[in-house]
Amino acid sequence: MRELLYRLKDRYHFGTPTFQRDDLCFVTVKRSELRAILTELRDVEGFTHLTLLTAVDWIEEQQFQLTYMINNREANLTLALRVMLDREDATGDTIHDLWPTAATYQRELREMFGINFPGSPRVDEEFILEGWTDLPPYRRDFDTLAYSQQTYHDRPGRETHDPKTHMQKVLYADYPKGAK
Amino acid sequence: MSLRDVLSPFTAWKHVINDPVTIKDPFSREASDRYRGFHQNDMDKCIGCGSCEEICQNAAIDMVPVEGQNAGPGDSGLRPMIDYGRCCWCALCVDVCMTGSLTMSNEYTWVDSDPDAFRFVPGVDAKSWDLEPKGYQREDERRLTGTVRAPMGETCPEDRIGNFDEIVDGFTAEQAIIEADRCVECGLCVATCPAHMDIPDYISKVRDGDYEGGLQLLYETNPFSQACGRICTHKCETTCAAMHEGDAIAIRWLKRSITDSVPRERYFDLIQKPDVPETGQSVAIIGAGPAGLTTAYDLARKGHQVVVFEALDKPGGMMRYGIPEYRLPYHVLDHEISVIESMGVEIRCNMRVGQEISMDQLKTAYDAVVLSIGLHQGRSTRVPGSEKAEAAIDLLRRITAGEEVPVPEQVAVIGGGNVAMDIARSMARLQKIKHGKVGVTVTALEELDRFLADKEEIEEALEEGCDIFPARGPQEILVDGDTVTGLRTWKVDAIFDAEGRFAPKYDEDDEMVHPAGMVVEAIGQMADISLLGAELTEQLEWNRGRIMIDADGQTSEPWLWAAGDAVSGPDVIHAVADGHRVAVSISRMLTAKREALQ
Amino acid sequence: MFSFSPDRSQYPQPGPDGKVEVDLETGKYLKLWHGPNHPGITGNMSVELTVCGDEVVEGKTHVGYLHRGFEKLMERRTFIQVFPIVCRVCVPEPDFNEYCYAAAVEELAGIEVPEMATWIRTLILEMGRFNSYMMAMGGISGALGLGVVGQWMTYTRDLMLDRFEELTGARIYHMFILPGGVRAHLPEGFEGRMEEVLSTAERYLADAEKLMFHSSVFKTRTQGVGYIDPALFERYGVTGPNARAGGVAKDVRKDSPYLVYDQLDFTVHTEEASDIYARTMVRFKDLHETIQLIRQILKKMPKEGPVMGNLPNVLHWKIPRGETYIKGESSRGEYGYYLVTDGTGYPRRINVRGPSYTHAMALLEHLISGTNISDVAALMVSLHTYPPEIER
Amino acid sequence: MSEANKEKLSGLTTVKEIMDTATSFEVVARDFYAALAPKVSKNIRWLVDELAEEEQGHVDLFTKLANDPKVSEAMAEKIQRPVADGKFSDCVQVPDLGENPDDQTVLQYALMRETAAMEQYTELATTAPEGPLKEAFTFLANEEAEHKEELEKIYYEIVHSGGV
Amino acid sequence: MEDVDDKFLKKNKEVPLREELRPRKVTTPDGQEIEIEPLRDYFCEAQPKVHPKAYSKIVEDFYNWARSNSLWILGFGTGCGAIEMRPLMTPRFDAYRYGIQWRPTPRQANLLVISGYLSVKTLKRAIRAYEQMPQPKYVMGLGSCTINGGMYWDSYNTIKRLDDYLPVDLYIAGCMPRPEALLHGFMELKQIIRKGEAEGANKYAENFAQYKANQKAVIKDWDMPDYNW
Repeated sequence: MRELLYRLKDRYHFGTPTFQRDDLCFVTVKRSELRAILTELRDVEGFTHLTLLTAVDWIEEQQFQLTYMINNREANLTLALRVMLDREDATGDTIHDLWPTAATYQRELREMFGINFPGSPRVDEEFILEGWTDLPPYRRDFDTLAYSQQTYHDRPGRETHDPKTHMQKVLYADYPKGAK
Repeated sequence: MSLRDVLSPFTAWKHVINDPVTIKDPFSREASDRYRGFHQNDMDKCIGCGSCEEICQNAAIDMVPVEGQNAGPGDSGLRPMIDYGRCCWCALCVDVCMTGSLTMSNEYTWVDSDPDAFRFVPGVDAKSWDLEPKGYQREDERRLTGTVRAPMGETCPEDRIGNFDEIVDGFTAEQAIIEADRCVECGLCVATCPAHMDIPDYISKVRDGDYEGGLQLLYETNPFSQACGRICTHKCETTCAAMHEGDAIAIRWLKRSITDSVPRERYFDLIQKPDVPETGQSVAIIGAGPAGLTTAYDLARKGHQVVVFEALDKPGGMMRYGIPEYRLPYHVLDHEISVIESMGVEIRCNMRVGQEISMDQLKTAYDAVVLSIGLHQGRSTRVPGSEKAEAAIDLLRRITAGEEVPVPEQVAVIGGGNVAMDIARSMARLQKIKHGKVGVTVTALEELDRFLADKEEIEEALEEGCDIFPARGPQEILVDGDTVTGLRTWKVDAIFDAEGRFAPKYDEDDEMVHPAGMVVEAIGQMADISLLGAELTEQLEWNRGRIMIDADGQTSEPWLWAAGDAVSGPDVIHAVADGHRVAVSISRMLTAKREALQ
Repeated sequence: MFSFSPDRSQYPQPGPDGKVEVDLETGKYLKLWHGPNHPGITGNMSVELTVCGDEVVEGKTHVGYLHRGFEKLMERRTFIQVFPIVCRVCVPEPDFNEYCYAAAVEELAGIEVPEMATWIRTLILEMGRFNSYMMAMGGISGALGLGVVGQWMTYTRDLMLDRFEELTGARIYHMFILPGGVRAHLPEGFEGRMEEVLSTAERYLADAEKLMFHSSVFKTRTQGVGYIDPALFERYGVTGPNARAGGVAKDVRKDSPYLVYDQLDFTVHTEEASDIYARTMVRFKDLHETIQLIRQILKKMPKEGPVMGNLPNVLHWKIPRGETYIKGESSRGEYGYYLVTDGTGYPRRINVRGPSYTHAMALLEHLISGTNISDVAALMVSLHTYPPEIER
Repeated sequence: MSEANKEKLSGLTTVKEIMDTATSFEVVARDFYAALAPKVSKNIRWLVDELAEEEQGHVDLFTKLANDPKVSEAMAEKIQRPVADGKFSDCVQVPDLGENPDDQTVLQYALMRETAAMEQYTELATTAPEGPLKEAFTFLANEEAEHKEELEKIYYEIVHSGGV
Repeated sequence: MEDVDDKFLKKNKEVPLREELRPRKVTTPDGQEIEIEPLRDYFCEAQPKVHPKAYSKIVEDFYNWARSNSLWILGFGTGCGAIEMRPLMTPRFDAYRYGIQWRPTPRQANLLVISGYLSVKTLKRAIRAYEQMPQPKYVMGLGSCTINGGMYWDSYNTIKRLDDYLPVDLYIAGCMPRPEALLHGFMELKQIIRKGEAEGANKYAENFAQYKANQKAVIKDWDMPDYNW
C-alpha cells in the first residue's frame, strides 16, 4: 500500500495517508484529480471493486467528505479516497461510467446529503424518501428528534424525574444550595 | 432432461408417513432460560439511580416516584417505569443496573387492545411474571461501568511511620480520569453530602480534564475542598450507586485531585470575591474552624465585614489541632485559609473570647455573632485512675503546637473512633522517632466491624504496628505512685442489645492488663462553653446539651448563631454545611435590617 | 416439438444505446408494479416494471419502504446505544451488523476481545449464515412453486432459531455481540442440541436437493435464466455467492480472515454458469460448508475463558477521532461498516455497506430488462437481497 | 450505707411496707433530681429534668397501683425479704454529686440508681405470690430496665461521641 | 422522556401533485380531446360506511363467530415483524389450524397486521391496502413501534402511534413478538370479534375526517383519492 502511494505521489496530490490496518488506508485527494486517480487505480493497479461511496458531514468545517472506498480483490487491499467538498455548494463528479453501481450511491447522497452529481442517471429522482421537503436528513443540521417530535405524536402521560433534583426536592429543599 | 430429474421430486412423498413437526400447544411454550422477556425489578435492591434510564436508547424508561418507596440515603425513591411502546428488549438496562435489581423474566406474551396499557413499573405493578426465576440475567457482575476503584498510591508503612509526612499520594491525572470515568452521575450522593456538593458535576469536570472549572464548582459549595479532599468523612461514598457491585467511586480523592491539579496561585484568580458593594455591616465569628471560616467566606463574599476570633495560635480549628499532619498537611490548610482570607476575612488569633474579649463586647460591636467553637474538651471514662490519663484531644493539640509531650515506650489508647486512631498513630510516630519502635495498644468497647473509625484508618494503624484490641471495656488505669503502669480491661460480650441499643455486658473473667506508660482517653469530646458565661448560658435555650438552634442555625438569641461541631457533632463537611446555612440566615437578617433603615 | 418461446419479433427492439424507447402513450406498454405488497417480492420493496406482452422492457427498483434513518439515528446515540439498533439493519441475518459494528468500535477504541468471545462470535455468524441460506433456499423454491421446500427450510431455520434463543436470549434480534465481546457463554449441553439441528437440516437438505437440483421443472426455470456476465461483477459490485456462481472464488473469510476463520478449514465453492441455478447451487454447497463449520467451531473452541473485554464506563464513552472500515463475508456477499468518529461520545458517521445495496439496485435493474414476467420473482430471489439493508 | 437505712429495711415483711419504701424511694429520687436541676448548668438541665420526670412517672404508677383494689387486697400478704435489698436501699440515700455536677456525673449516678432499682424489682417479682402483685413488680422491673437502657443510650451518645 | 425540542423547526412545504395526476386535457388515440381528472376519474369516490349490525343478536353473534374463525391476513410485511409470520405459515406453528391464513391481496383479507414500524412511505401503502379490504376488517399492531414509536421514536421517517392513522383492534408487545405471542394475539382478537367489540373499521368510518387529517399531515405527497375503495 505504501509503495503504491509512493508510486503515485509524484503525479497526484495526496494528503497524509492514514494506515488504519495493513490492508486499509485512508488518504485525501484533490477533487480535480479524483477521476484520474480512480481510473488509474481501477485500470492499472487492480482496484477494480467499488466497495462504497458515502459522505461525512463535517459541519464545523463547512465541508462534506466524500469517501470512495475501492478494493483490490487480488491483493485484498482497500483504499479509501477522501474528497473534501464545500458544504455550501456541494457538487461532486459522477463516476457512474466507471462503476455503474455508483449511480445508486450518488442518488442516495443527493437525497440524503443534498450533494449533487450532475450527469448521474436518475440522480434527481426520489430514492428512499417520498415527498420529502425538509433539509436532506443526513446533514448534521437536520435534527431528527425535533422533526419527529414536531411531526409524529408521542403517547401522552409520560414524565420522568431526575434522581438528584427529586431528592433535593424531597429531602433538603430548605438547604441554601450553592450558597455563594 | 433425464428421467431421474422427472422422478426424483416425487421422493418428497415419503414424508407423508412422518410424524408432524407441529407444536401441539404453542400457547404454553416456554421461552429459553436466558430469554429476554418482560422486566422484573427487585424493589429492595433498586436504588432508583436512573442508570437504566440513562442508557436506554429508546427513551423507554421514566423514573417515577412510587408508593412505598421513599427517598433516603442512597435511594432516590424513584423507580423505573418502562414503556413497552418503546422497549426493544436489548437488556442494556439490565446490564448497566448498578445493583442487579433489574432483570428479565422469560415471559413474552402481552396483548391488549388499549395501547396505553403497555406501561408499567416492574416490581410495583403486579405482573404474572414477577416471580419467574428464569429469564435474562447478566452472567456476572455489571460490566458496562467499571467496578474496581483506581489504585491510589500511598507511602508504605515502613516509610511513613517515622515521620509526619502525608501518606496518600493523590491520584495522578490518568488515575483520576479512570476513576472519574466510573461515575454514572446518578447524583444519589448529593443528598447524602451535608454540604450537598455537586459531586457528579465536578467528577465530570475531572473526566473532561477541566480542573479549573471543577475548582470553581467545588468552591460554590465548599471553601474547604482541599481539606475535605483529604480528610472528609465521605459519607457520600456510602451511598454511591457503584458500591452495590464493586467499589464506590473515590469521590473524596477525586475532589482532592481537582484541588491538587490547580496551581496554588491560580486559586486566587479563579476564586475571586464577587463584585458586590460593601454593606457596612459586620459579623463576629468565634472559632476559626471549618464552620466559622465557611460562614466568614460566604458573608465576606456578600460584602459584609467579617472578623474571626480564634483562641489558639493559628486558624483551622480541629482540622489543624485535631487532625494529624500526615493526614492533612499544614501547608494545605494554610493555603486553603489564605483563599478565604483573600475574600477580606480578618482572622484574629490568640483571642480567646471570654478572656481577651467578652461575649457582651462582641454583641455590642457587631451586627451578628456566630458561635463555632467546636468540641475541644476530651471526655473521660472516669474509671479509677482516669485522672492520670491523657485526653487525646489535648495531646493532639500539643503535638501540633510543637509542645513537648511525654513519649513512653508503651501507650494504651481507649477508644475506637478516628481520634483514637489519630492519637495512636501520632504516638506511634513519636515512639518510632524516639525509641525506634512502635508500642501502641488501642482498646475499644466495640467489635472491629462496628468501630466508628474509618476502615482505612484502622487498616493503616494496623499496618503501622498499632495493636488493636476490640471489645475491651476499660476498668481501671493502673497507677503506681505517680506513674501510669497500665490499663485493665474486661472483655465486652455484647455492647448493643437486640434493638441495637448500647447495653454493655462484660465478661468479668476475661480480664487483661495492657501495660502502658501512658493511657490516652479518646472516647469522645465536648464543647467548652465556659466562654458564654453563666448569664448567657441561662438565657439561651438548649436542646439535649447542645445550644438550641433553628433550621437556619440561629439560637434563641436574635444576635447569635451557632454552627459546627458544637451543635452538629464532629464532622468537617457538616460544619461547612452549617456555615453556609448560617451565612444565608445572617445575610438575610442583615439585609432586612439594612432595608429597614433605608 | 412445441416451443415455449413466444414470438418476440413483434416486441420493441433496443436502440443503439441498448435501451428501449418506452412511450406509454403508444398503448404497447404497460406499467406493472411488482410489490411492495406482492408474494413474489423479497421483503418490502417494489420493482416498477414496464412490460410489453409478458416481457419486461425496463425495471426500476423502488426502495425506502423500510427506511428508518439508521445512519442518522446512530449519530445521536452513544456508542453503546448504537449496539441494540444495528442488528435491525438486516432482519434475516442481523448478527453481521452486530459483529461489524462491534469490531469497528473495538478497533477505534483499542479494546481487546477475549479469545473465547471471538469463537462465539464466529459461531453466531455461521449460525446466522445458516438461517439466511435457509431463507434463501426456501425463497427460491417458493418463487418457483416448490412450496414444500420452503416449508422444510423454514422449519429447519426455526430449529436454529431455538438454538439462537438459548444461546443469546432472543429469536431474531439477538443483540449478543457487544462491543468488547459477547454477552454470555454457551449454555450447558449446547453442542448436543446443535448437532441434532444440524443433522435434521442435513436430512431435509438431502430431500431438498432431490426436489430442486434434480427436478426437471426447477432446472428448466433456472438454468440459463438470470445470467450475469462475470465481466459485470466488478462494475456492479457483485460479491459473495452471486459472484462465486460466476467462477470468482472470492470470499472475505478466506481472503482476509477475520475472527477465527484462519483456524478453520473450509472450501470456497464456485460454479461457472452464473445463472439462477448456479447461484442456488453455490448457496446450497455453502450451506453444507456452514453446517460443517458450525461443527468445527464447536469442536475447536476453547471450553472456558472470559467472554467480555474491559469496557470503559459506557455511559460516557468517548472514542478518539478516526475512521475505519470493517468487512466480513455475509451470506449475501461483502458486508461492511464504515465508522467515523470525531472524539465525542457519539459516532460522527456510520455507513452500512450491505451487499443487497448493489445487487438489488443497479444490478437488478440491469438484469431485469428482457426477462419474462414469470422469471422476475425467481431472478430477484436468486440475487438474495434483503431490502432493509439497502435503505437502512 | 448509712445505719438508718439498714434499719429501715430490717423490719420489712409485708408487701405494703415494701411498696411504701419503693414509693418513698421514687419520691426521694424525684425530689433529689428536682432539687438538682437549678444547681446544674442550663445546658445539662434537660437531663436532670428528664430524670425527675421519669421518677415522677413511677411515683404516679405506684400510687395508681396501690389504689388498685386487686393489688391492695394482696398488700397484706407477707413475703420473703428480697436478697438484693441492700442495693435498693443504698440508692435511696443521696450521694454527693458536688456543687456543679456535669452531665457525665449525673448520668453515671442515674445509671447506678436505675440498675439497683431494676434488680430490686426483679427480685421482688420473683418472691411475690402469683397474681396481680407479681405482675406489678415485673412491670416495674421492666420499666426500670427500659429506662436504664434509655439512659445507657444517652450515655453512649453523649460521652462516647465517637471522637472523629 | 425528552422535552420537545424547538430549536430546530421543520419546514412545512407543500409537495406539488405529480404531473400525471393533475387534471388536464389529453388526446385519445382516436383523436378526441377530453378533460380528465385522474384522481376522480380513476378511483371510486365512495366514502367508508359503518358496517351495520345484523337485525338480531343471534344472527350477529353467529356472524361474529364465523368471522372470528376465518382471520385472513393480508400478506404484506410492513416491518421487521414480518419475519416471524413465516414460521406461523409453516408446519411448526401452523396457524392455519386456527382458521388463520395469509392472502396475497387486500380484497381477500380481513386482517391487516402491521408488523412493526411504518415508514411514511409504507404507511401510504398500508392505508391503501387497508381501505381496499372488505368490511368487516381488523388491524393488529405488532411490537413497540406501533404502540409508541418503539426504538425508532426519534426517526424522521417512521410514525410513532399507529392509532393516529389506522384503527387498531389489538396490540402485541415485544420487539419483535414471537410467533407464540402472535398466536396469542390472534386468539385474543377472536375473542374480541366474538364479543362484537372489534369495531375498528366502524370507528374508522365514523372518524374518517380525523384519520384523513392525521394521515395527510405526515404523507406529504398525497397522490391518491381520500378513500381507496
